[in-house]
Amino acid sequence: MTPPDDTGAGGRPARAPGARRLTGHRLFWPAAVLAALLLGNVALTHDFLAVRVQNGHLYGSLIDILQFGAPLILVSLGMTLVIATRGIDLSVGSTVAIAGALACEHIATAQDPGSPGTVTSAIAVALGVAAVIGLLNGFLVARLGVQPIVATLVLMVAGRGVAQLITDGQIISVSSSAYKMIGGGYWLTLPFAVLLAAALVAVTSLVTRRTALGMLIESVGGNPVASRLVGIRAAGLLVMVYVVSAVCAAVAGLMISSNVSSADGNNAGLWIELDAILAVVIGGTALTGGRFSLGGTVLGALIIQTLSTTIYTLGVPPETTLVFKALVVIVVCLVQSPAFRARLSRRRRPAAPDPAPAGARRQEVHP
Amino acid sequence: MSTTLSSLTGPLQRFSVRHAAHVPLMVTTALLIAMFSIGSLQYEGFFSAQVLLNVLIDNGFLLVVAIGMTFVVLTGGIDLSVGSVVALSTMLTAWLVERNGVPLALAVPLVLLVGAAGGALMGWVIHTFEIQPFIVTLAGMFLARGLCYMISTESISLTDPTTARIAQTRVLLPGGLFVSPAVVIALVVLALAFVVLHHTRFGRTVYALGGNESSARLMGLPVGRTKIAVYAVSGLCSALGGLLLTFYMLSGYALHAVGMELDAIAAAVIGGTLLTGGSGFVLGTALGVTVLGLIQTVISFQGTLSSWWTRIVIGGLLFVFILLQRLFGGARTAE
Amino acid sequence: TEPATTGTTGKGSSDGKLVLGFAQVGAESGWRTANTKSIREAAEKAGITLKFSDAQQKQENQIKAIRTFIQQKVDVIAFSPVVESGWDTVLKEAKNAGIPVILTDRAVDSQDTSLYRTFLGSDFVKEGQEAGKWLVKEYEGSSAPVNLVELQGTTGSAPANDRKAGFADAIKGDPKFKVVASQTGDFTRAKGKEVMQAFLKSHKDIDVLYAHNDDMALGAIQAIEEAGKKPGVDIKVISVDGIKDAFVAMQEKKINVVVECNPLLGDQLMDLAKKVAAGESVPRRVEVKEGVFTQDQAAAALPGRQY
Amino acid sequence: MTAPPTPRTPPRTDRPVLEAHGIRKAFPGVVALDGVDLRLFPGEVHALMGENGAGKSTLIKVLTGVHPPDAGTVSVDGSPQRFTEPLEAQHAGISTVYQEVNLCPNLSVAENILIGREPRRLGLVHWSALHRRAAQLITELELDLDVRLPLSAHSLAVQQLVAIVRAVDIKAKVLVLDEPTSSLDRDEVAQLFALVRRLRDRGAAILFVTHFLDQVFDLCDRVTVLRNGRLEGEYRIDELTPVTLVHRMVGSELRTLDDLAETSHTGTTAASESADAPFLSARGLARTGSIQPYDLDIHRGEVIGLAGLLGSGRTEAARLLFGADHADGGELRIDGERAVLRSPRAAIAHKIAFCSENRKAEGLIGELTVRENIVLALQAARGWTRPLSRTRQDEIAARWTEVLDIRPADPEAQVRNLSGGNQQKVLLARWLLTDPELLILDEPTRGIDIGAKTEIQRLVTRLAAEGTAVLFISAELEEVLRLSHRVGVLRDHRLVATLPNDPTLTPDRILGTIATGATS
Ligand SMILES: Nc1ncnc2c1ncn2[C@@H]1O[C@H](COP(=O)(O)OP(=O)(O)OP(=O)(O)O)[C@@H](O)[C@H]1O
Ligand SMILES: Nc1ncnc2c1ncn2[C@@H]1O[C@H](COP(=O)(O)OP(=O)(O)OP(=O)(O)O)[C@@H](O)[C@H]1O
Ligand SMILES: [Mg+2]
Ligand SMILES: [Mg+2]
Repeated sequence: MTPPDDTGAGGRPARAPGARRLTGHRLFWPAAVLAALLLGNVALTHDFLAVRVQNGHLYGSLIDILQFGAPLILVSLGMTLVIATRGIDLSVGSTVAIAGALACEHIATAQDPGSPGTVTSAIAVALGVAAVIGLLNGFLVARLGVQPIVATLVLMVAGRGVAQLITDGQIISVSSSAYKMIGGGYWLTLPFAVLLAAALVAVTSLVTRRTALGMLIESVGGNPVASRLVGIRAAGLLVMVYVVSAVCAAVAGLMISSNVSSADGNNAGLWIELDAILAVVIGGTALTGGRFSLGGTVLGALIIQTLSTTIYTLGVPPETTLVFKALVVIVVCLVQSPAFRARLSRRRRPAAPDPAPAGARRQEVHP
Repeated sequence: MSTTLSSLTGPLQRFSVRHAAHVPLMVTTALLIAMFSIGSLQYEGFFSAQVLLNVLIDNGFLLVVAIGMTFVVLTGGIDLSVGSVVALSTMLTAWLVERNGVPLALAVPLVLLVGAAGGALMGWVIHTFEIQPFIVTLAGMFLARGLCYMISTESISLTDPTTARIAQTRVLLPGGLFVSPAVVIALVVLALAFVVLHHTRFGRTVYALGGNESSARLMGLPVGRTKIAVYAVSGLCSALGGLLLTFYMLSGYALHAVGMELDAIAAAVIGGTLLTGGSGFVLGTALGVTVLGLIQTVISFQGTLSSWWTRIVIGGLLFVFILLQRLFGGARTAE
Repeated sequence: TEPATTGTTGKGSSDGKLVLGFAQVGAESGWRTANTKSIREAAEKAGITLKFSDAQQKQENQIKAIRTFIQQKVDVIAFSPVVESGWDTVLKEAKNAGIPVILTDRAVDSQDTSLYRTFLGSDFVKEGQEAGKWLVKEYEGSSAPVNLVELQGTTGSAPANDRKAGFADAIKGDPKFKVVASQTGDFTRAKGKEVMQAFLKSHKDIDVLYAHNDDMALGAIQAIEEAGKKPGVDIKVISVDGIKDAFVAMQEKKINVVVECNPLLGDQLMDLAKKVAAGESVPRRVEVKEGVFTQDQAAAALPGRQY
Repeated sequence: MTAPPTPRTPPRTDRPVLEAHGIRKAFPGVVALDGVDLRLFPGEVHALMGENGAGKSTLIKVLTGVHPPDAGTVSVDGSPQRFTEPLEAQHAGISTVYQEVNLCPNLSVAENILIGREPRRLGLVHWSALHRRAAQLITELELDLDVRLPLSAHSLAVQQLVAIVRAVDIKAKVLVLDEPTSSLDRDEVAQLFALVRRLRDRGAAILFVTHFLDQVFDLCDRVTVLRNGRLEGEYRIDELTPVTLVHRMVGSELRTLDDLAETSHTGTTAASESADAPFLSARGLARTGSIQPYDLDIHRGEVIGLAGLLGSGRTEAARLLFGADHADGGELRIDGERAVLRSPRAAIAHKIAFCSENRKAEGLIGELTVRENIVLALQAARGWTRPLSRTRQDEIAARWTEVLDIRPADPEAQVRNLSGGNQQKVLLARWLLTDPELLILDEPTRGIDIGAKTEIQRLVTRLAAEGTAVLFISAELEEVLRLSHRVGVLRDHRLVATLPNDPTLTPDRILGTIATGATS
């Protein structure tokens, strides 16, 4: 997974004029892909982009994409930071399930399920437990030096069991309008989940980019040895990103369970870690750590959610869904690959005068 | 001028430097033995060689798949497609043999070819377009599973009596013990992989690639070829694992081996292979597979756990295992 | 065929109790959990030692579990196959070890019928057919086209395949029924809601929803309500399983009909296990009691629902 | 660009073994090479000279297939070639040591030397033959290493030698060496030169990049000079003097070579300072397996040089003072207080800075920008909650880019795209910025051109004059002598002597001390 660091391919154009600067922007290609997907939908379903007001809130496919995409955005958000440190967090799916289960269990057994107090304490419990999960992951990775993938695998496996233990293997339904607000409610005509996700993204980017946190994380991910010698407290940072990741996943878990007013220990957040990692990678953050892009991650998550919605709207039969998804993923990553684009443009443009006659090349090579 | 470090690095130290990488292996083995002993004390019928052999019988296909994964992980890559390729191989075999009457002797090489070619294709894309292996193999994972569904959403049984006979053949060992032919195949693959990784130029290039890819390129090693080959090996191993699974289950099914990629990665990593590449042993992977299998066996023997406690205990045992592994073999802490 | 019933009681346990090894599919749904619970409670009541193993929805894990049961020399093995095929090898090992096998919940397609003693369970195809039959009856007499959407279970899983096939079979005679969209909802509420929401955007005139299980139906109902329509009236809802929440929804007139798939087969299983272990002959196939519930029956049935 | 006044070398009778013509290579934002020609004849040692960032390494990478050129031709033995992989260049008989050590740290020394052409038997690697062969090659350079140890167990200088051994082994027509001597001692350099001469006499062509003028005059026959990515000219070495050569490289009246003399000083100030309590004092500080117990006092305003042979333990002694490795014996006092340095962070809190010799692995964060790399240590010390404002960062980056003449002067360039020498400057800037009380410089002038070297030496002198304590490690004894007040001499991982730098202290005396291991 080591990117070749001695070739110029990875370099960002420093000063490219006009269109070059635009296409050179790291968010350009993910954004282009998202736009293309949306336009493709419009071509097939004409009112795909139409948004109207219904029951006092906005209604339409775009709103659905945002609303269902919100949990994925959150999980990917935390995942981005973890990946930036060269880590990976497989336990987010389980954390999603645990958070939903804890909150719903708390509300379902409370005297007054609808009261804001109950909901607040439910949220507090869920986030608190998530923080503990994050601490445990962080401890294993930062203090014991366990490889992140195994460290978080432990909680990925056990966590889902814990979620089921909390729900006793059942699906816990709750009826609490206050709780419903988190994932299914509307505020200022917009889904509350979307606003919440947007707020968390904004806070995270502010905290990482306005403080030195982002740079230090990138440094630890980019070169751990050098970071230690520069005096960065890597252990603290690592623990922090795993906690952030778990808490983000927990908020996502609250959203998901709130949206359907029930907690499903077994299925909530199943495989969301893969989608989240995919979103991060599509967004331009490398799994090898270092530079990360929160904006890219949000775009990546939206691409994935749009793709799902597209599949439902197009009526792609379930048997072919995966093939379709595979093709889109391939196209997305090819489009994003500078090497691919370079090849394409080389082919399209008349080849630069090649001083070496093609045939002469091999002959001369000495054994 | 003659450098002087030899005066300092005494034989003992040299030994420890040279064999530092083996320590985790030994620790893992010791922990495995401990786990087996505890199981034997705890459960009736556990202390028997057949229990261990059953771990192999039930995980032979996983071992083969994990070996392929080890190649990829050693170069610093990852292959998420293995589980789906396993499923595709079972499906393809069953479909060819059952629905199309292709003789088994033809179907088997065909399936192996499909697996290897698929892997090579992914490797080619990864190398040529410099795309992260994670996405490319994830796409491969979707594609292979999707192809399974396109063949059929139902499971296809292999009803051919020869196939059944092969599947039910038991290789008898002294002492009334037995293993399946799949175990023999898996062990042969293991031995082959060991030789390839440690005693061929290709294998050493795999390690070099994992050590530092750009250096490997500057050293004039065939980076592209090796990368493609590694994914081809992984694809081939997955296809072979799929064939073993086909015989194990006597059926092809699109939902076989869901999540096996994680098991394979976990086995390799528990066995001491670094996910960042360049360090690890294929024998460690075999130990890793055994660890995972033994944990499952212990839980089956326990037999009173509810579904959720099953998961919690699997996670807990894994946790204890890696914790002990770190404590006793923690020479290579990532600082 | 007379299987080798050398199974003498008490091999696997020291206190002379009958030992039953049960390999469960997993705990993927409330239905499954109720199934497990029923079996556990029944075993306790019947004085049978239960060795329970959870396969987390994977066939290979179930096979492994059966193998450890053989290793532990249990008296009877029972399991709910994840899929129909692929059991011959391990069942043969059980047979060679002289351990009788009972299938629950779903059959296997083995040619060699001596590999298991009896089958206790439901018929998913029949459930789909029941759902279809209700629909055909509901629209009897009208000739206006009926637009259906279908929420399928996990792609490739047996209940999804069978319930789809049974339903399609029941409605195929009448061209007015048209399935306008069919997509998997993975048997979960969240997915059910998400997919239904997309259906509602892309198809303006949906008349009927057929969901392969209650959870997806319950999720879809929320989507229908959020789209400003009335589930059960504007869009008729047909569902399978019969969990308590579905009965509640039925009572609120949001679901029109639920085809029951009964998970509570513990007692019947224990009976069979005892008989099989004792070498008594048992019927090859035992059906569990299941019904079709409509809205007017919901209120009456609700208090009796255990899961 | 004006044509060089000096006439070109008279054309030889034999044709060049390697010829490049009109090479152009642009990276996004930078034109690294523009119309560069190069000719290499069999049996010559050809120097490639230029300032940091002039394009030397890029030219080498173009010649050997690492980078495809944007324009121009490369021909070998008169026939045009288009290498797309270093492998192809190797097959064509071009063997290269690139500037940074490019080997695999996880493999053994022997494998690093021979991988790709290891001896085989029945298709399998013949391990014992491999080890034997590697050991033999190592001894040819008069090195003594356990070739079975992983490369990462060896110091950077050893790794560099291993890279050379690897390249030399190939029966190469052309050997390209990009700054192979930058962290080597005299002796290794002498060994290397002997080897290079042997190869030359065998008819190989050697392309040699270095910033050491004396080495060029010592070894080379001809020289090609690059300036700002353009060809300045090709000269016979006997046509040039050091001053004219520098003039060609720099292009203008240089900040003269003679400046160097001015910066040198003898231990006059040291005597007065040493009366004070030392800033740092180590007593019996040791680490098993890496350095024997040693005593060392460093006063404010004092420059202490460390001298020793390759692998004598200079780096390892210094790492203990920075907490980079954990000392397992002895004690350390800082300003009279006992201090236990558990991590570099603790040392930094005591205002100690350590500039590592291994900039690629231990220094820079390749992906980050020049600006970020420069402010990193300062920022880490402040903690993430107290960020340096962007304006502050920009100011800092601009200032240090100018002071150290980092090129390109673009603080937003990714540091991994900088030339080796410029990377080194970034690393220096990072630590100078933290305003340390004790500055540990491990080979700070590695790969730095003469102009910048003078600048850095001047900086060190100035810092010391302002009261900073400096520990200066360099493979170049002259440099150590020029700057230090006292010189610590290491041998076999033991500090054998600390010599005051009075006029009697000469490189030869230090070498004598190293040889005998006794204070003289
Ligand atoms: N991959 C790259 N991407 C962008 N710019 C690059 C890249 N490689 C080199 N450069 C730029 O090309 C120019 C020439 O660099 P090069 O490494 O060839 O210099 P050099 O002469 O070897 O210097 P030094 O003496 O410091 O090693 C520099 O300005 C450098 O920043
Ligand atoms: N873990 C280790 N095992 C064996 N030898 C080691 C180990 N670590 C370091 N060494 C050896 O100890 C020697 C001391 O290294 P150090 O870097 O301190 O030397 P130095 O004096 O700075 O010389 P230079 O940097 O020029 O090689 C190195 O040559 C290295 O080979
Ligand atoms: Mg250079
Ligand atoms: Mg050193």
